[in-house]
Amino acid sequence: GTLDDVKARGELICGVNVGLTGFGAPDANGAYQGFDVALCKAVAAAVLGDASKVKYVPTTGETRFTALASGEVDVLIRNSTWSFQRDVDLKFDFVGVNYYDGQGFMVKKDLGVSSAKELDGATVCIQTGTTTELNLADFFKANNMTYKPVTVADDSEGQRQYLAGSCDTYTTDASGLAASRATMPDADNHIILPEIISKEPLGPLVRHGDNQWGDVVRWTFFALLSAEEFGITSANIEEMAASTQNPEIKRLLGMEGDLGAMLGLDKDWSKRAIAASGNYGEIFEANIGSATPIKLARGLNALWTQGGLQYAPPFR
Amino acid sequence: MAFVQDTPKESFRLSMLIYDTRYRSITIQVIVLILFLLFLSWLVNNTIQNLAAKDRTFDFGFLGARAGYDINQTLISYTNDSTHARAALIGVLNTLLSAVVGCTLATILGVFIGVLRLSKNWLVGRLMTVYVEVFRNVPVLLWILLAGTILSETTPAPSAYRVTEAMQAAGEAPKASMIFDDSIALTNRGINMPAPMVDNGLGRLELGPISMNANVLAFLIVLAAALWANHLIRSHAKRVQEETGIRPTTWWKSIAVIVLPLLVLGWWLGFHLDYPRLTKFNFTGGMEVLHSFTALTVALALYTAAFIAEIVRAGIMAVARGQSEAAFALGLRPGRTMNLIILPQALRVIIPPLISQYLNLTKNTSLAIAVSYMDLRGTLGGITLNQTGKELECMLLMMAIYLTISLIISSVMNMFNRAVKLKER
Amino acid sequence: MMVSDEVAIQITNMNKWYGSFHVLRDVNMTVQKGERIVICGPSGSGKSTLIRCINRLEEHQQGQIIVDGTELTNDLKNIDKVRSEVGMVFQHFNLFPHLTILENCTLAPIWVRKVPKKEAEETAMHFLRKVKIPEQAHKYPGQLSGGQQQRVAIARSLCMKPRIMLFDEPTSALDPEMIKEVLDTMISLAEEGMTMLCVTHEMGFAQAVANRVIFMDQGQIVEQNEPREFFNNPQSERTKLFLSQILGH
Amino acid sequence: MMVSDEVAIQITNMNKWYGSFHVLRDVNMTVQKGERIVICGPSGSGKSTLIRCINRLEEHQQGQIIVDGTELTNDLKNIDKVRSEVGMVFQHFNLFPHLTILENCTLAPIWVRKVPKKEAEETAMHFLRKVKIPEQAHKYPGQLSGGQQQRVAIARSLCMKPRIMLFDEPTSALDPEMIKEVLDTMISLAEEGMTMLCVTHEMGFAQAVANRVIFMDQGQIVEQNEPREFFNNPQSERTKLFLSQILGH
Amino acid sequence: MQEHISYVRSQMLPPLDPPAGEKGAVKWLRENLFSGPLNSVLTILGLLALYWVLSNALPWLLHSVWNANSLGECRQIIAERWGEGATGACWAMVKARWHQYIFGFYPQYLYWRPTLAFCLLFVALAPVLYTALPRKMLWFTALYPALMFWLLWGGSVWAPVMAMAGFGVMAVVFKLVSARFGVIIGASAGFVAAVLWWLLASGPVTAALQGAIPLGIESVDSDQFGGFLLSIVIGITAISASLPMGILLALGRRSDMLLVRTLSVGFIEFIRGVPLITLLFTASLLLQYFLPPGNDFDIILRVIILVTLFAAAYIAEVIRGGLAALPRGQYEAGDALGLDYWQAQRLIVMPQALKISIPGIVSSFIGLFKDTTLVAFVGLNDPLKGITQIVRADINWKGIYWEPYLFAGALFFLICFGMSRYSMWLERKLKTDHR
Ligand SMILES: Nc1ncnc2c1ncn2[C@@H]1O[C@H](COP(=O)(O)OP(=O)(O)OP(=O)(O)O)[C@@H](O)[C@H]1O
Ligand SMILES: Nc1ncnc2c1ncn2[C@@H]1O[C@H](COP(=O)(O)OP(=O)(O)OP(=O)(O)O)[C@@H](O)[C@H]1O
Ligand SMILES: [Mg+2]
Ligand SMILES: [Mg+2]
Repeated sequence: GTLDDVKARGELICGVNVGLTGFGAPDANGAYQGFDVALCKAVAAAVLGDASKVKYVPTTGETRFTALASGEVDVLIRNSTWSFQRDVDLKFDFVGVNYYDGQGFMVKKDLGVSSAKELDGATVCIQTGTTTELNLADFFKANNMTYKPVTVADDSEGQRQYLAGSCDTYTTDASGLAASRATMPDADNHIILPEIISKEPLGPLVRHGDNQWGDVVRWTFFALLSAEEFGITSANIEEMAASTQNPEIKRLLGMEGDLGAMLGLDKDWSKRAIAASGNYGEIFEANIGSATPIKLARGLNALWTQGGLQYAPPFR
Repeated sequence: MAFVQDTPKESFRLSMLIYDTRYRSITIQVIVLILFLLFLSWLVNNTIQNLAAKDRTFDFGFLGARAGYDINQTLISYTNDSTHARAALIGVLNTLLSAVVGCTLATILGVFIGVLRLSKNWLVGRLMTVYVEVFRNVPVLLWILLAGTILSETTPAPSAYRVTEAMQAAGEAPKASMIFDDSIALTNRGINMPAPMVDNGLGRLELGPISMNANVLAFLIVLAAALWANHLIRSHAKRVQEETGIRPTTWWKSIAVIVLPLLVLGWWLGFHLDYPRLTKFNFTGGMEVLHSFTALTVALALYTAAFIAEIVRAGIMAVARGQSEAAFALGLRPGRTMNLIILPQALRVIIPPLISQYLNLTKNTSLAIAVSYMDLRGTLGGITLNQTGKELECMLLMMAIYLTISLIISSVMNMFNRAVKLKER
Repeated sequence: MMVSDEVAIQITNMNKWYGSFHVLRDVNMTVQKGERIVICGPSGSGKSTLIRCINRLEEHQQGQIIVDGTELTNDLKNIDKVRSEVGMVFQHFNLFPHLTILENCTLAPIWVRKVPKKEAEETAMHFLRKVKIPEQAHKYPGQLSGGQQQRVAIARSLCMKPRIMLFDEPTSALDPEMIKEVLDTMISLAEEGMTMLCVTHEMGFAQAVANRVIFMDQGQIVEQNEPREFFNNPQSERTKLFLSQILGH
Repeated sequence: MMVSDEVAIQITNMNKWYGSFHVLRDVNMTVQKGERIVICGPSGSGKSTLIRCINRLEEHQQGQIIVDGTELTNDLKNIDKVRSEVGMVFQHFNLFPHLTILENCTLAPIWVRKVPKKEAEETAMHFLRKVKIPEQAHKYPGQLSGGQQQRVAIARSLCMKPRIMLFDEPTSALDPEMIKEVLDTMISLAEEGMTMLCVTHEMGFAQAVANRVIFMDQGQIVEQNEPREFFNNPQSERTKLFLSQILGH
Repeated sequence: MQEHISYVRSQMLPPLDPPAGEKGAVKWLRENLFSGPLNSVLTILGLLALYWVLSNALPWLLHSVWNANSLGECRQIIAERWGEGATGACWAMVKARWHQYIFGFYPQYLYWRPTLAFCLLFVALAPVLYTALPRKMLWFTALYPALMFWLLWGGSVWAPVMAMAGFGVMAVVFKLVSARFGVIIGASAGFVAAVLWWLLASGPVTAALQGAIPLGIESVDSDQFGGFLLSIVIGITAISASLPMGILLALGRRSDMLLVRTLSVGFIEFIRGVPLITLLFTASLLLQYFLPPGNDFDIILRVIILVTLFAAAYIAEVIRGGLAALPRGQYEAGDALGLDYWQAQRLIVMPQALKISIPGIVSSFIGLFKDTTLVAFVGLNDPLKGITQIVRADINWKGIYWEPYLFAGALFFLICFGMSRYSMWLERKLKTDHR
């Protein structure tokens, strides 16, 4: 299976976004950074023991699924929406949801629009090759409105057209909108409309049928979530491991039981994954959270204990 | 001699397969054929295995399914309830529209620049050289991106045309205003122009599966008749010229014969123009030429024009200098010389490379997505491919369509080329 | 052979430069109607330039050229007038390869002289018969031999019914067997009294038909005389040298 | 001049068509070793085609051609054998412009006969000396005059040490002064006893060296005879007409 | 008949200076700019166009900022220096990110490797283009592909050596077999042997040798390639690999054998009939269907393969033109001397045809080089769109449009214009035909 391939290769091949601020993009030194990229690092740390043993393959909206299906990448972590068709017809397994998103609209304030229902007749910028196109068509149809699509190839082009005024509104996942807005020179002149017209659970996916590998990615992600829940951070992990009495934390960190072995990994796998770039909350805050220019609120992505949807099954 | 004796039949030896010129070529061809078939079956076999491994099928059924997405420029009716096949057709039509308009523009521009480059005017000659070199030596993708950016960055948004109450009160004029007597609006989305409309329309004509707008049909029929009448007038003029040597002036007759019937038809159908009006977000009504189309087509035309200019220049230079001298010596004026002597000859040199430029332009329309134009690549090879995940089918179909278009263009142009070829001994 | 007293071409103190290169220096020349003049001289001496100035394929910068009463200036009308009265035959024929022989011959009459097509074709056939190739009328130039092409070129010029014919080395691009057929055509033309200026090195032709031979060198007319005198008794050293070269050859 | 009894080339009932056009009709011909044959005839009569059939640049469709004991069939080995025994000189020289004179001459010996380079160069220089241009050995063909090029072409053929030489109008693309130098070379070759077939219209050459003159018309051998008889006493009408044309010319 | 005075000029006139209108600035202006009403109008139009372009672009260019850390800072500086509302170019982005435009993500401390490979390229090309250089240098040219591969990708030195050894195997087998069974069988056997070597033997041998004598440099993955490095690598590899293929296709297209001709024509017309971008998508989407299961390799390699096929079709047409320009007599002379088909091709036809085709090959290369920007559509980091997109994803440079395009465009222009001028020079040089 893929797990053996990865181990043999000594390198994880991770399909990522070509350039989406905060989620996945190379920096000036060519090192990939971002919310999605951190998960790649965690998986690499878990499997190979080294968070830097990742090869990032940039994928476009159009090439991403083929890259995964053909085995060019081991796992695709690239804000891809979990949908029936992709899961069933395209034969992929979504192993979790690392970001709960929904499609929203951004408009300029001076347009005088306060609800998406008022967008009848508007020109809408939208990225090609995504589920958003279909959602958009459905939304306008359901509300008996018309619109003119301007189909753009990527996020930066969409933003450019929106800013230039080639379209009245830019629609994409709300996280993307927030990220875009945050970096605009005149952020206050743009508002994100309250309607979220679709569910966009974004998550890592692997090929159908390779369940062991799917489990590795899935539980690595859950380990990050659980770590946040238990207050384990990259800073205090050693200390926690040494001092904790909580049996679940012990199981999670490999002090007890043999969860690692069941996954085909060693027992420190989760410790390394968490240490790589911190727990889920740390990753969120470091890449897209309120301290960053992107300033996303946790919202749905808060832990279930704090009213969000992020919920990890028990480690037992 | 009564009969010719044939050489006695040799018995066949195996070595003849290689050393006998008659069999040798057959041997080689058979080997090539076998290798080719092996290669083909290897490909097909791999494909079947891969499809099976991925648990996919190979069928075009998805083309009949609902597309579910919208397209901004549709030459024939289309909604998101139409099928993927229809979306692909929209894409093909958009590709063809851009290719045809682009080729026409590029040809006009290219001939113009090519001729100007030969002009004695130093400044114009240099400017044209700079144009040609700059456009030829930079990737076409950059021109497309730049054209898109320039069009959307330098034109006003529709909202700039709006006069708000506050502005009215203050007596301010809007930031932008429509041109040509408030009939054409240039926004950063496109150009909104008046559209022809009729009051007493003839409805639609249903001919089996084909449904046509009867008004358009009537217009075309009248236009054809008018052109035919004009042709009669011109051939009459030609006859008169051949008989008397003097060509009667026909331009006013031509205008009358073409314009009058159309005016009558328009009056009968209740023709009027539908002017674009500013609504909440956009101009509606009238006709809109999207900037995505303009940017792609103009960028391709500008880029290709640089190549065509070089071809035209080479073609004209290939016509020997003696030809124009001979024409001058016969008393022909420079304009006539160009029309009757130089261009007909230059054309023969120009056409073959021109064909490949047309092909290139057509193929380059596949970069449309860079400026958000929905061509075949954007619909069938883009959204449809992504939504259905049928890469193999979509790509093969798309290649087949492009190939067909290319072959049609080159065979039509080749036919034309054969027709004008010089007769030699 | 008749030479009238009327002046066909009058060139006075004509000078021409190519950039700063002085090609024609102080040329003075008078050609009577019906006169047949052969111009010869070493290569580069300006023979072609002179003859091309006469129908304004080249512009002169100083002096006067009067052709058939019309002075050649920058006035387009004058140029058109002169060109339709002066026929020219080139070394390389310069037939229009995309037109048939007949079309080559009728093109200028139809478009310049506004002759009805029918009439133009009749004239053309007449002249094609005269140069002995009426049967080729519907072929294309590329399908004829060099000699035939040059005869078509002569017929084409004649179709404009010019009063003066200029020839610029009409036979020098031809094979020996073809030279004769072209010269024959030119001789028959001369016999009909056409005013002719001919640049050629065919000295036999000069002796047979020319009224006068003009010898040029370095852009100047060095010597002119009637043929017999010219060949038997050249005056200047330059001419002697030149004649010894081409006749000895 | 010696003519042996051995047969060098034997052509029996040979026919050839281009498509449906019958170019060579029932050609029968025997060439003895050491014989020198001149083939003449009007243009298009099939002379080139005949000579090109002999080293299989063209394929014949009926009849037999035996060259030096080898029958020309579709067998590649036979063709190779014949070609390495038969040298050919073309009207347009066909030297290889990208190779020096010496390389032109050594190319085939090295690659076909597998002669060591050194030896090939010595042979080449020997033959270049024979055609009197050893000093040009390191120039390129484009730098030589036509006559020199044709002599190189002859030397190039000789370097393969052929037993038979074919010439297809070797002098017709040359200026008169160069014709002589090529003919001289060919005469000296003839004097050494080389079997030669030569298509040419140089009747002086024919009279000087040929054992036999063959006259072809419309793909047939119309007449053959020894030169003196052939010129003074042609038998057929066709031949008489032809001779009157080219000799009168 | 009128009496003629025989007139002889006694002394030659000295040449006079041309009249004033014939020289100097006045003449130049009159002739070149205002020689007629039409020309004067054109001149004025030209001047207006020039003014329009300059008046729009110059202020922006003059207000350039070279030192800043983000677009916002740039805008601030421009506003400070030239007043609120002034526009200006923010070249600080280029200063900060130029290395990515040139090298992509290639490790910075290894920049010397691509640079060296690029310089050696000229050494390798020199003997091909300048026939005056010693022929021995061709050996370096032959070895260069392996050297370039090794320098760029790094890794064990044995991999390229063993790949090259495949050609050695081919040559040896060819020599041995063709001596006994003829050229055709020899060539096929050599080819089969080489393929077997590459498929079966070279891998293990490399590993073994690397184990025994570890020699190598740090390896760089192809996903770190980007920018002009990527364009140049794709362009050069594709052109040089397509050359032999193009030659074969051109010969095939001119062949008498119907089947061979049909296949060649079919291939060439197919490739030329579809847009390059569909071929790139084939590389990224379809190759996985056509190759044996489990056989997935590097996307750059796949792109190079498809681009090579693409280039081969165009090169084939260029070479076909060169072949057609060769007079028939050259083939006949080759035949008459007893050279066989391949000898004649190799010794007589190809050297001449290729020489004629050099300008065409260069312009194919320029076209291909420009087209490498399309790899952005399959997610590779081409210099125009790919890198720009990455730069724009950086918070600091979000919203910058003109500068990256102008920078990449200018570099493309320099390279392509230089090459086209060079090929024109070469064409002129070759035209003299040794005289
Ligand atoms: N367009 C031109 N520009 C500059 N110099 C020219 C031009 N045409 C001709 N010349 C020069 O003018 C001189 C005279 O040329 P012309 O063609 O009249 O000579 P010619 O006597 O006809 O020679 P030939 O016998 O070779 O035809 C020559 O030195 C020639 O180089
Ligand atoms: N490849 C060909 N295809 C068809 N017809 C041909 C071909 N080559 C020659 N012919 C025709 O065959 C006939 C004989 O040609 P060939 O070249 O042998 O004549 P020739 O006697 O050498 O004439 P010349 O003296 O003009 O060289 C001519 O009518 C010619 O048109
Ligand atoms: Mg001259
Ligand atoms: Mg012949």
